[in-house]
Amino acid sequence: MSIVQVLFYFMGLITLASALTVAISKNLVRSIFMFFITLFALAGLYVLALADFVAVTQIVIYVGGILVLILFAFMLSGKEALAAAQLQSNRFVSLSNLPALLLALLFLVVMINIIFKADVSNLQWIKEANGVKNVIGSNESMINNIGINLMTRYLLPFEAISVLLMVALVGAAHLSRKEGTRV
Amino acid sequence: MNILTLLIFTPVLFGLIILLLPSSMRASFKYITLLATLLQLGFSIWMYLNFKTGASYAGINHEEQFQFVQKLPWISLDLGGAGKMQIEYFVGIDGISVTLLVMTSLVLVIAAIASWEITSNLKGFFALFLLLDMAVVGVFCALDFFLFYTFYELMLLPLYFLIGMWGGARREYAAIKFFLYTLFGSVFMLLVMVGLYLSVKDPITGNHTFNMIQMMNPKNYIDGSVFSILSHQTILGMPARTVGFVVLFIAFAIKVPVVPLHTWLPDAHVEAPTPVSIILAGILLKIGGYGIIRICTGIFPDVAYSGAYWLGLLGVISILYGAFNALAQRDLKRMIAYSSVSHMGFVLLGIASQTAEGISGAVLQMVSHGFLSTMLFFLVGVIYNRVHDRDIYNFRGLGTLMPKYTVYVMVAFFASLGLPGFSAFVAEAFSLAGAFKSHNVNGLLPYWMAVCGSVGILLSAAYFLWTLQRMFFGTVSLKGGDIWKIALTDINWRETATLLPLALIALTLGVMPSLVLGKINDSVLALVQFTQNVFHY
Amino acid sequence: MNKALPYQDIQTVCFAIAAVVLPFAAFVINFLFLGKSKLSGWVSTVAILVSSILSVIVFTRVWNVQQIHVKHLWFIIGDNTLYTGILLNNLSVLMLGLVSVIALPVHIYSTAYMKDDAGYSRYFQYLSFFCFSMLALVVMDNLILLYAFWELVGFSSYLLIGFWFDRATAVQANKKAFIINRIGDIGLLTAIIILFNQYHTFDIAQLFKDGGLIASSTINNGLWISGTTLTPVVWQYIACIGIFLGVAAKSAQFPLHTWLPDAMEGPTSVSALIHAATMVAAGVFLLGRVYPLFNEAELTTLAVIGCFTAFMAATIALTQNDLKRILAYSTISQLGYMVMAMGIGAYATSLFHLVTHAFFKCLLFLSAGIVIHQIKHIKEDNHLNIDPQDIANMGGLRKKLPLTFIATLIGGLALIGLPLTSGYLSKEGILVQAFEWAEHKGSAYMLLPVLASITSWLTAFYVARLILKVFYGDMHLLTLHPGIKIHIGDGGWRYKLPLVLLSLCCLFPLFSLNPLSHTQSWLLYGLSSYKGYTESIFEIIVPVVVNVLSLVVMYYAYIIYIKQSIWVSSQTGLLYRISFNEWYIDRFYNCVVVKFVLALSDMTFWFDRKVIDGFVNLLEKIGVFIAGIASWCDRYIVDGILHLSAAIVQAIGGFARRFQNGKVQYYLFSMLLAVIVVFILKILIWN
Amino acid sequence: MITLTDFMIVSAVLFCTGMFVIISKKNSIQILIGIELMLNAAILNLVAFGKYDRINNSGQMFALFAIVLAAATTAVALAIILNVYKQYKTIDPDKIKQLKD
Amino acid sequence: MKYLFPDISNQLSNALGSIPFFMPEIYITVLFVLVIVTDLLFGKNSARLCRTIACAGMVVVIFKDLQQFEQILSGGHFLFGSMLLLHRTAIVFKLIIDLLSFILLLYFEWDHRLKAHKKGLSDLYTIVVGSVLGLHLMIMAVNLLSIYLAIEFVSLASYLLVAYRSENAFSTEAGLKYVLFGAASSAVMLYGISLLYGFGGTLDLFSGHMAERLAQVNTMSVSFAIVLVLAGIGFKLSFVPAHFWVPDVYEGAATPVTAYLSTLPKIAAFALLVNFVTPFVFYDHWKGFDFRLVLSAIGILTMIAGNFAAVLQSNVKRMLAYSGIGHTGFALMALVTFTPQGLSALTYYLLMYGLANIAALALANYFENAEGITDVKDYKGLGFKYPLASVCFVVVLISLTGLPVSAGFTGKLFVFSAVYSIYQQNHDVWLLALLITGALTTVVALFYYIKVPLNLFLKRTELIVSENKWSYNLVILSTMIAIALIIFGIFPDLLIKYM
Repeated sequence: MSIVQVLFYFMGLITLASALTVAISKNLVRSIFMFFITLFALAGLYVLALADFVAVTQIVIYVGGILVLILFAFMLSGKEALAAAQLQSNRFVSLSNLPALLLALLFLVVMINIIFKADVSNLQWIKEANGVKNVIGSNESMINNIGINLMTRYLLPFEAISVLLMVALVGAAHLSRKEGTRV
Repeated sequence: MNILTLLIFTPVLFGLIILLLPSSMRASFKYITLLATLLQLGFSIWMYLNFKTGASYAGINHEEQFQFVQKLPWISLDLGGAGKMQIEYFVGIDGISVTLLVMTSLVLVIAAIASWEITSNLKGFFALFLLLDMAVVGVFCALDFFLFYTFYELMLLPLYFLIGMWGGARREYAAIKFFLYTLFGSVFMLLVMVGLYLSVKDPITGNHTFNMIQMMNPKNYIDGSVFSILSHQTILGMPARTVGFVVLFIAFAIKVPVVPLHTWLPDAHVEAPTPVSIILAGILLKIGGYGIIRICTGIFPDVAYSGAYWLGLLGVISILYGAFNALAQRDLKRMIAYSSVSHMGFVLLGIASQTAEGISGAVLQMVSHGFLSTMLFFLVGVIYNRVHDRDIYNFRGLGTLMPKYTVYVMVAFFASLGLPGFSAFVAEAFSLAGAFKSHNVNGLLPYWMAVCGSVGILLSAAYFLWTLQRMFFGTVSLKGGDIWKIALTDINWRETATLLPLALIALTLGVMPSLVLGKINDSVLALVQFTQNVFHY
Repeated sequence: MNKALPYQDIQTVCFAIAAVVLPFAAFVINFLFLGKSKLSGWVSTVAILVSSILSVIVFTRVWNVQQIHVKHLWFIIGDNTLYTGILLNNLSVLMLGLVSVIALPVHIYSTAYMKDDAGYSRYFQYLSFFCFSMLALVVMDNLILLYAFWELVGFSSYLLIGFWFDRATAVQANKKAFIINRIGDIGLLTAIIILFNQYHTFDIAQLFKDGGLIASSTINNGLWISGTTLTPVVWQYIACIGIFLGVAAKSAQFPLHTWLPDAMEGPTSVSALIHAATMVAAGVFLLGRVYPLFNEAELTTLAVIGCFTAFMAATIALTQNDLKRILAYSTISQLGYMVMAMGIGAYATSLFHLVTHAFFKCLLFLSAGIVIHQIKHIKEDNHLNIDPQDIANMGGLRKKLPLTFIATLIGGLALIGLPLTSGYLSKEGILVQAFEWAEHKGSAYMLLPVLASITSWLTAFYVARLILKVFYGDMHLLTLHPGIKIHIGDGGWRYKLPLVLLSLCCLFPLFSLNPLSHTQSWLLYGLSSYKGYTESIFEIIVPVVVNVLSLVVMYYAYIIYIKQSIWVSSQTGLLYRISFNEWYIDRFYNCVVVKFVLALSDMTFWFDRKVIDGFVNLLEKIGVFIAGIASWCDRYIVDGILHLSAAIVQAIGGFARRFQNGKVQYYLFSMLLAVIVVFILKILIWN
Repeated sequence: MITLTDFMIVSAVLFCTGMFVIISKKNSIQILIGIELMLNAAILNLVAFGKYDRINNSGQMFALFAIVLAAATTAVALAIILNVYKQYKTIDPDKIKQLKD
Repeated sequence: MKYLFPDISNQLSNALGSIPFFMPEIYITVLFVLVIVTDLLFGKNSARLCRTIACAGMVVVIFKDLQQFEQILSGGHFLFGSMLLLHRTAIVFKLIIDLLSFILLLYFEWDHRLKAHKKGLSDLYTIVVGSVLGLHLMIMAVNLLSIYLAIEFVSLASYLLVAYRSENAFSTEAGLKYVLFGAASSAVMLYGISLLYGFGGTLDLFSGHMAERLAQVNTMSVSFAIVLVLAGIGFKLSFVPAHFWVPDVYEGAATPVTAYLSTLPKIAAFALLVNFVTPFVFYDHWKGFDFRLVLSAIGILTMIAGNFAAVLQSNVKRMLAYSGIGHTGFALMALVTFTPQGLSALTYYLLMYGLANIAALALANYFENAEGITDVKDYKGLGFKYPLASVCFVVVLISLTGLPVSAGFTGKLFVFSAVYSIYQQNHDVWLLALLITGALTTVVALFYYIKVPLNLFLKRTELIVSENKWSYNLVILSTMIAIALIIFGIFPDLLIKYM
């Protein structure tokens, strides 16, 4: 078992454990914090999957952007929301959660099943990729590659998403601003 | 300008005029409508007089034998791999349609006169009336299935509003019931129509076509298509052609109406205003019968042949069941509505026999019932307009109060119950004769059906006479007392002008059935020939 | 189709057509122009007068001379061509003459009888229409037209029975009459359709002539074969049954006779014409038209039914008190005779009896009409609350109404069948042939003529009773209501003339020069092959026995009703001479016969009322009941299915809507669950 | 060597956890977090497979786009949640059900 | 890193070469920028100006769309490295979208409630114009990335539109439900996409590798992935079981927004679905996931659920929402033929549905404006007060029901005949079931559509004289649509020959 593997299992464990804590935590603040941990652990996993740029983006956007946004929203919604959040059932298995739990387990069973059925390591295309060395090496940096692709092959999505973000910006601003005033 | 096209679209033209006129001129609407219907009557009479008879004008399954034909391309779409969609504006008439057309035009005139009683929202009423007019006339002329279907469906909506807006107390229920019932039939008819269209190819152009005449020729069916005679396809385990026939039959049977698809009829009739009742009973029901002859037996002669027994059975059941129900009614209009069910049963029985006598009888019965039911409903309208009541038990001794009215009632009743001298007698007698004969000619119907059918004649005597006895004879005794007595005046000139022609026509047709039979005979013979020959292909 | 007929024949045909159409013309004129005018009576009368003259001319030209058949294309249906035409042969011209000749006095009589009625014109419209239908009925050459007029006759009868339509009983009666007639019509129609199916034609001449289609068809191995058409033989029976139903309804045969007594609700003159002389005879006429259709067994059945009807009706007539009802039952009884005669093969005699009966029964009714009319006068003058038709109220009228009395007497005697009357000729003919027939067929069949003879005696009894009660003795009304004023008389010439005319026609000279031998009547020789059986002893015995016993019975009636005592009667001769036995016979008469007959009469009447009428009512009830069920089915089952489907739609809609509880998480849960469950199910089904 | 299967199992568990969260939690923000968990599960998959797609870099590119889109969606969602809070004074979706059949 | 350099010029020239085929979208982008700039410059009072610019711009875009017909005479074009596929059907879809969005842009302002929105409508136009770009992308997307991006694009815009009236509780609630449901669906879909990518190794659906490689993987796994993707698409199409959000959201959103939601994203999503299934259906060795079966089953369920549930509704918008679900099911029927004929029937049907539905909602809006009513029971007797609008409503509903002579009927006819001709070839019982369900639900549809004319004309009530806030614009718009529906009903070949 290489160090990479150990790291992977460690990260994976942290990810899942924190995610589960998010799921069972009755405290909203705690669950947001645990979510924070999950995201970091995931970033670590991305690194292990040799996607360093993605990992960085994950941290910058998610941790820096989304999480802060969530916290702000949480703050803005005031004490009542906090109080209401405290009230919800603490137990992982409770009657009201039971259907959700069963559904999640059902999905899990099916998904594990299909993952093994698919036998992903022996997929045709992965073999081909291995054959033509179309595999990212562990010491390669993908940043340049991503940059070039973003400007050539993925030019359209790149441009489109800018419009999308603009729309989101306009819309979100519209929704959040007070009536009759401009941002 | 083709005369049929003129006939079909004249009312729409007048309808548009009515729509465009300001409401302040509402008093003129009824005259405009009457003018439109009279014009139509003129056209149809002209056609009747110029209609050529003879074996070479038989029609049915020969396109060139139809008369007053107009054929224009209408919708023609290139569908790529699936060939071209060929929908034509194709109208024409043969012997079977011409008599029904004349009947229809006349009934429409009567209905227009009966519309005098309408007082509210005249513009809407007459516009819808004329739209309906176009649709019903169109149905009898259309030879393209798509066109037929269009007209067929187009009838629904005006009727819905006519019943629903100007009807009686439970008009909403009646209107919706009518609408849903008939739509139920026609939606599935649409499926079969599409199936037929995809199964048939025009031999000349090679396109799929909606042409009904070409659908009648087994050679035009593509091998292996759903409705091909030779390929014996199945739908859900049943022979496809049988399914097609049954679906179409149900659609038309709802219109006829055949028991047990009839319950819309009493409700619709009872709630409808008089002119609409007249159109319903006088024309709409005939469209069902016409559809069964032209489309069900025309396009699926083989199934009509093998399923004749069940058709006949349904006919007999309708005759008896309708009659018994009529016997049980208290509402005069309802009783007449059920009597329609019973009388239209003869039509089905006659058609099922697939003998010349039976089919001629059926067509004659349709024409005759067209006039007689119009008369009956008009008569009910007369009394209803005066006192707003129709309960048989609430009247007695009307014969003393309204002698002329009573005379017309008696004429209508006795004509309906098949008194010789009136048209219904010849029609019913030959429907039954055809039904009886069919066992020897083609072995389709057992003898007992005809015998049971004749019991229906007896029952019709029972309920009509009972009504006469209860309502018209005896000493005067009215529920509404003296107020009614004053209100119940004898019929006026307008009503007489309506009733007299109807009575005379019923009489004329009874004495000279050749007026109808002479025109239809070639077509009927051709149809019989056609259904007999279907297995020789 | 009209081959070149000789001019003479064309003229004859034209006369016949004119004879038929004239009453119709009168009807039309009355209907359109003479709404309320008293002129209408005369228009009709003149029409029927001319018509009867023409009929007689036609009669003389055709009778025993030739058969004329002309036809004209009516319409084509399918491969069949229908003709309308008239067939003049002995039978039809006889009927033509009879109907118009009988109708004439009735018309004249009616102008007086109905003169005060509000519906005077309407009455003559109906009457003319009836004459037209009836005349047309007898001359038509094809079954479908025959049927048409057959129904029209019934229809006009319906109109006339319900002439006073504001009377509930009249309306009830006419409805009953029409519906029972309809039953017969349906039978007839079915029969016609069967015949059409079998022979592909409606033409009477083709069907029923000697060596015609009927004659050339055979029954073999349970199949009825004619030409290429094979039909199970049962349909031949059904055709016969259908025709019999038609006959039974129209001619009031058991079990469809109950409408006739009720039909007396119509004006008496109508009863005279329609319900005694003409229309009810149409059934017998029809039998005559289609005679070749029946085979031996069917004829025998016919005879049995006829005989039974005759007997039953006679017993009922014994005890009736309503003047017109007695006559009505007697009509039924006589019609029974005719049908029986048809059944036993006495075709000609049957028709002979039809003719004679028409005259004397018409006469009787007209006389009864006068009587009733006069009693009504008394009633109205004195404001009494009595039934003017009840013979219990009458009595001693012979002095007040002498002509009526004589006419009634003649008619009555003819009805009984005493010598010198026309009735004797025809009735004895039937009885004699019945005996001969029975002898020929075997002893068991003897019951039939015996019963017929008994009926004859019963007839004698009730006729005697009627005449005695009405015309003899004292006026019961006077004893009941002393002090009433009575101013009555025979009436004007319009009453008298018809009576005289008809009375003359009821005597023997019109039919046979020999008043005692029915075999010599010219009528019989004109009608078909009267073969007769071997000259037998019955020719002599039967008339003698029957008539003598009839006289005895009449005398007995006299004793009962005039002397009011049987004890008295025993002293006056005949029975007294054989003293001991006399007592025994008396007692026998009294205890057994009279009681038995009375009981029988009561029973049959009860049977008639309760069972047959009850049966008819029951049928009506059943009809109404079925109607109720049908209506119920309609409302709850057929419509119920509709409502059920609406409910199903709502249920499904409700189910689909249940998920819409507004909770977004629930939506998500539902969606995801649906996805996964369907996926799992699909996997499971796959493997 | 970390196999792809390992990545996928982690992602599957993460996905199911997210699913559990979105269905069971009574707070809109937590639901949003659940959705992010699901998205991240998918991104993990993409990234893991992206290793074998060096030239096109599809997996990683997709992951980047997905992250950005998630951010945009979250922003919009939070704006809406804040509005809801203003109107209803709660962010429990179960309590916000004026619109229903 | 070096290995990409030789490719750059190729890629760039590819991207540049795609631009001529991308003109409508570029115009939309420019339009978007114009509108947003106007919005920013003129503030919240700029709504009218924004609207004018947007409408004028849409006209130009439509012209640009039309010009594209000439560009694809030789067949379809892949744009931007197979991100998009431009072909005939796509152009038709784009035209439909642009036409409908033009109508909608006109229409937004006519809703009194939306107009009264304090924050102004200029942002709304910005969002709508932006979303049209998303819709265009959606129609042409043939790459999993572009598909996902386009769907998110449109969804995002839709969330904003639904929640637009932030001061209104219903609107916000609808927005919340929509965004939560939508985001979850898209997460599910993304997971499905990630699996597809994992199993197929490419994002490009039309590269030829995708179907080929997926066919070699365990069918169960692939099916699972496809099911998840379909769930995401289903959210946009609102078919069963991803339809639960529809009634609530439609009811809560402003009526013109409902009109937007019920037409544009749905129509574009159909184009997307077509693009998504095409590589699989036309790959000869495709096995495992039977698209026809699944989509047929979904179609049947959708028709039943939508139409039957609508029967019980009395809120007009809710009713139309359910009926919209039913129409989705019906359109799916055309889709499962997988033939050009079916496709043209689909486009025709969708256009007619779109027009009719917009008109229906516009009329509902009209009554809402005039009388402040949303419940069909309150329509009682209004037919005599507002005759023209009521008659139009009837015509539009006829078209939605599919009765002659209306465009809805011809649409239905085309769909039926397309399905039938396939049925005739393969006797697939599912197709038959679809046909029967389609016919049956038409009758059911009448059950609820008829409530409107029933209340308008048949029920009588004493007319309460109230102040009429007539919106002539709405009536004119819906009258024009109604007339168009009838004309296309009588002469459908005016239109369908282009489809």
